[in-house]
Amino acid sequence: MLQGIGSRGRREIDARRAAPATLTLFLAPALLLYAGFTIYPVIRTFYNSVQTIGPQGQQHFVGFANFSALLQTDFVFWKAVGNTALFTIVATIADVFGGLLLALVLFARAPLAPLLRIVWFTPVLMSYVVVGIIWVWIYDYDWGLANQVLRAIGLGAFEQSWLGDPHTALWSVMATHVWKWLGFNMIIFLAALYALPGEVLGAAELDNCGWAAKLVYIIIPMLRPTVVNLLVLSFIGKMMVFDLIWIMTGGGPLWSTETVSTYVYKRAFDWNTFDLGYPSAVAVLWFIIILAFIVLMTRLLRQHDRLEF
Amino acid sequence: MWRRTPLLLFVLLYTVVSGGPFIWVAVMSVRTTPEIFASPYALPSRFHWEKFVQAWAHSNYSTYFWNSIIVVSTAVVLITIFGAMAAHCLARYRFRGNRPIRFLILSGMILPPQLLILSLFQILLDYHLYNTLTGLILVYVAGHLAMTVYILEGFFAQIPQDLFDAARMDGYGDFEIFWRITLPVGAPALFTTVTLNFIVLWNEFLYAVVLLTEDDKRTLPLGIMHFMGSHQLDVGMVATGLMIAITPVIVLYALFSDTMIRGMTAGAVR
Amino acid sequence: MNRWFGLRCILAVALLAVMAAPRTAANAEDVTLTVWSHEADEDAKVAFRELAARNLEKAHPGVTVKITWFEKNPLLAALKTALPAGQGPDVLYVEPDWTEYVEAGYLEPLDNLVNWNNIEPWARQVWMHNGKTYGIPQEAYTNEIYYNKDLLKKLGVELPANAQFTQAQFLDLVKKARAAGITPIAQGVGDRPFPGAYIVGEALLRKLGKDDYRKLWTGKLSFEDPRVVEVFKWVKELVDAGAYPKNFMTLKLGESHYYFYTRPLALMLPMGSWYTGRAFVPEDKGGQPKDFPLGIMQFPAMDGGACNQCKTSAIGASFAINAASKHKELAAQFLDAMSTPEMGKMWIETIYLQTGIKADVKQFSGPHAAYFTELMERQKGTDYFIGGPRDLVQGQCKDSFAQVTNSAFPGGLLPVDQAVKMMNAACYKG
Amino acid sequence: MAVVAIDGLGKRYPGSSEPAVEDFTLTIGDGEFMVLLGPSGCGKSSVLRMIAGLEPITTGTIAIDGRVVNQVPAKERDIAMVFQSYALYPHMDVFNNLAFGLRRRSVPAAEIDRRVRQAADKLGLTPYLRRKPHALSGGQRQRVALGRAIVREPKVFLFDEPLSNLDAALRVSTRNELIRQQHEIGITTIYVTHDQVEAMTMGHRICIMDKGEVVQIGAPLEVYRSPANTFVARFLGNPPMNLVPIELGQSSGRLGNVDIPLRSWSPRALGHARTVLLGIRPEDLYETPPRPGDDLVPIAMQVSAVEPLGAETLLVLTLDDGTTDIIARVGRDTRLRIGERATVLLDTTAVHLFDPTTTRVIPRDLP
Repeated sequence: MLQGIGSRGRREIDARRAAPATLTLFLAPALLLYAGFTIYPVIRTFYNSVQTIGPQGQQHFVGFANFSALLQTDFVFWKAVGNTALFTIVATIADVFGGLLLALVLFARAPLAPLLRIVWFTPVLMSYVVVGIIWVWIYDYDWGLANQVLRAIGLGAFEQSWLGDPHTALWSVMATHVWKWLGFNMIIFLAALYALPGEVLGAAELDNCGWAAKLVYIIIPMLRPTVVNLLVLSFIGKMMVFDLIWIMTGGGPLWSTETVSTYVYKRAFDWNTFDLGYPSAVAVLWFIIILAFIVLMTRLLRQHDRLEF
Repeated sequence: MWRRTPLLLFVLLYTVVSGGPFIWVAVMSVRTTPEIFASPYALPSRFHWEKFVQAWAHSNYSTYFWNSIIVVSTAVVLITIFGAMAAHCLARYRFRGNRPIRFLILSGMILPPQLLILSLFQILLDYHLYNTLTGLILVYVAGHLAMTVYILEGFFAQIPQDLFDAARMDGYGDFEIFWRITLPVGAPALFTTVTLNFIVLWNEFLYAVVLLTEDDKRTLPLGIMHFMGSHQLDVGMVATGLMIAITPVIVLYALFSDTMIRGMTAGAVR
Repeated sequence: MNRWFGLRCILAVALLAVMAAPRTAANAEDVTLTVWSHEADEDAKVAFRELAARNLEKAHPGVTVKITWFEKNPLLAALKTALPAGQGPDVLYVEPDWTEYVEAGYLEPLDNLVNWNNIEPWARQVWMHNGKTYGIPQEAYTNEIYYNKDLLKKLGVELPANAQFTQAQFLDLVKKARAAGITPIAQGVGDRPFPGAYIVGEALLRKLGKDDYRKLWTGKLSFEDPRVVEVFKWVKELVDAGAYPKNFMTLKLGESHYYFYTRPLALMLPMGSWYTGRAFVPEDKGGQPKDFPLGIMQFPAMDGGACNQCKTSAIGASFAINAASKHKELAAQFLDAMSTPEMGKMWIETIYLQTGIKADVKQFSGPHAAYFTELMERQKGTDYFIGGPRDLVQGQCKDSFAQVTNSAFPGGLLPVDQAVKMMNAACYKG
Repeated sequence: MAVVAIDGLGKRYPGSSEPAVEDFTLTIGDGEFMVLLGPSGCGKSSVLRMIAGLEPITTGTIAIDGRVVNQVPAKERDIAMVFQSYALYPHMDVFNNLAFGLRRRSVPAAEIDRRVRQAADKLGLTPYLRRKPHALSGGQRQRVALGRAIVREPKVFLFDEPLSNLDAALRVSTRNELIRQQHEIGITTIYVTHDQVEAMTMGHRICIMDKGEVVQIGAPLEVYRSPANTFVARFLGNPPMNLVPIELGQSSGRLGNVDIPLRSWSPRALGHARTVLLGIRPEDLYETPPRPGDDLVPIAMQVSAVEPLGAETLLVLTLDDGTTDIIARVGRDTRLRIGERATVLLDTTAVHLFDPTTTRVIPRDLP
């Protein structure tokens, strides 16, 4: 697998090639761990997905029965797919561009920027468990901060049972998730902004370029790689959203916040069954959907934007 | 000056929104649960510092804390080194198998961990690593390698080839180049992954609960769960536990955020 | 790096060093019996089980009983991964609706292992599957409606002698309370898949009678049965009359207790009689105020109800032995140590809750004696249905029970016909 | 100190049909400053990287001091290279950038210190030894890159367009600095550039490359004066040599309506060609006769542009056919204006002739 082209001597001379032994040494620790603790479990999961696993681990091959049940009759799964897609797309965009906005505010020499950099980052440091609890209180109908503020500023008509109403629950959880991760994106963007060559911004100044124009024509294009990569990271993070939803709504009300991850967990641990086959099938199908999506995206974008923090 | 008013308003508003909940938790950590329930947003009438002592002494918090330090720091160090090695190799060398290996590692990013845990558990048993900190560390490392390799590989690929050529001509071999060029020049990306991995692992819960069953081996997030019972939600103690868990992270961040940002930018390759 | 960098590093290391105090090393023992138990947060139950453990250790030198305390969800996650791999503790906490553990063969039949003379036969019955008993019941409870006597008086309503309102009276009571600005029923489903179903569940039991009630939850009776629809319609009237608080969907179990007895106060709280686990703790731990006028009433009688004296009684916390355990005999002795009459008495006296252990409660005394007396009073003439709906429903039906019957329907999100249709789709197999 | 002998060197990248370098043969003498000159993509950098040991060699050999180094890894060739991007280690200060290459070669610490300080002193870098590269100006970075090569005291210096990232003024001063340094140290140097001024001013010899092949090797002025083909003719010199097709007559060629005598070429040299390319450098066209003599031919043309450069003025003149432009470099005090008709004098002794099909020069064969 690690064969280079040509003789041993040639390889040492080529700056972009290395001896198989060198490559192996570089890759081995990561690959071994990865093989043992990720690939192997994945294979077991794929294998599980075509089985029904009964009492004491007796397995029955069921072929694609799990999958056809999933595709044909499991309305919760499809609801979960829809919710996850909505959550992923909206929250990712809000997260990345919100983070950019915050970074720009700090970059524009807002007062107390060093302090704000810490304060604005605190949500990132809190665990989901605590964030979840706090925000359930904030969204509480009676004494939650959200409704109290609305009432205080005379918008009492807009008060909501934020997490209790299927129309607002997903959006409310989404807002909390974005709130938690904005600070992270902000820091990455801030570093990228500071890394921008000063001359470029200076030149724009000379061209009598306004802030908005500078942003649209200079800063954003130069931050493109950072934007793209934060979008990817964010996308993957949101796609697997679990903890926060599990704590805040448990997927309810009426499956309006059910995501694929919560559904998998529910089917694996919360149903009266030890059958791992079905939840494995859910996970496998989901994996395939995402993989197809990502391959499609790469085909569409076809560019080599890579990380530059 | 008036032009800046909207900016200042925004800054003020977002500061309240982002820092408010943390301040709220901090305040609750020195109030008792009945006080909190009676008036959730009030300031403490009396500071109940003894709650910290109680959490620390009675609830095994010192053990949890120590375990968390061991597990998280070991895992983060291993993830960073192994991840950087693999990323360096994938970004720097052309070889057959480069793309498949990259694809293999990166596709690991999109696996839901809720499911992997079932087979992981059985595998840990096979390896006799169940209910050990070592097992948890290895699972953490494997679980976060993909994302780390992804971030680092992207960054390393941006380091100009000339730097490596120069080092090669200066007489350095592959491993020395990795150690003396890639790692220091890649520091900004390493900062990013270390921060991200540290935060995520410090709060990790699902693997910890399933893979560790002895109280003496539990980590901090499980300790906090201690106060979040099914019947009694001891809000005050949850807040206290959270403050114990979060304070070191915030202090570290406050001490180093400056260095971190400077590191991220100063080392950047132009 | 500036010149403060070194100082910062020293500060950082010092901080970690101070916080990471040295931990104590565990010593080696001859035999260690491992126990995984839920209810880590209930001091009285923790004390109860730890006492049993210490008693066993005293009786068997060289034996150590190590109880690991979990919350429920973590416990489930740990068990569901450990047991299929032939691992897990020697003794585990179980509840009767966890039938999958029995079916999968992970639990050791206890019939010849433990001393059944100390256990109530009806409670043992709950754990019987195909003639074998798999769990030893510890906690027993009945479904009750707790109410605030002062508030009831304030509304000018008198509790009937049998402590049971009729269907119409109950609806009227809800309307009166709402009109007086009092929340009628403090209930929330923020963290539990069952509290929202108390009213509708008990109403169905009384309306249908025990047999049809069982059929309903096991998929043999349609939810479109007119009696079922009638009950749903009545509950919908309650909901529309504002029976539940506005934050019903997110209110957590603990918070609903607090809502009921401290702030902002509510008229009623339907709850299992394990209500005490939360309420009878010191007030500064979130317990019920000392002089709270707590009363207990029966769930309302249904018009044309087949069994208005019926009531759900169920077994909660139970313990079982892992079939893969290497110390089954010892494990059984630990189960026995928790089930002596003395321990049964201690259970009632310290936890104020019924138990499956045979215990003499006639000489019962203590700070909450009056409460327990009233609880016993409400059991007179009762026809028990053993087990709650969640012990009976399976799979998709269980999920729909949590989402529809427990949450969306009492939360006012669904009309009767839709709720019935959704439940039928998920549960009815006929 | 070394002789670098390159013999029949070839390079073909996988997946590419055209070879990047083909049959490249060149010997660089001990202490010689050799410039590889050519447009981008001509293969000069590939040659340099093959010498450095950063690229495998497809065919041919490279020998340093008689030892074939084809299979010797870069780190053992004892060659230092200055990169176009400088490739300074961004995380090390200037001192460590300079010392990095020595540490690996187990030079004693005191010796490292001495050599680094000496080099820094020579290059005026002493005040910046503790600075990181990002805090240096472009010129300073360039000098660090140079210093890094100098302290190594290697057998061979390689330069890969080291001045192309500098602004014009700095480029001139750094160029002079480089010439001085190389002269002092006297290490064999191979210098790659696409800038003909650098090539002309710096190299002892220039090797001009085009499309992977050597076109001409020689001392700068020699190459300038007698280009081997039209490519060299146009590549060297600014503005480049004028190339005009002319009809051949009897020992003369017709340019517009003027006969240019071609006495230095025998009919045999011109062969059967009817048309050849006449090459004349702009500085060989005069407004006023520089000397008496009959070898200046007047040509009358339309002035279509005047570009005063200060020291001199460039005239763009158009032949009467209306399509052919000829550039002349005349004195700064010319009074010619656009649209006027001017007569310039062509120095027939400075004329080159090229074969239009092969582009090769047609050498003079008569005295």
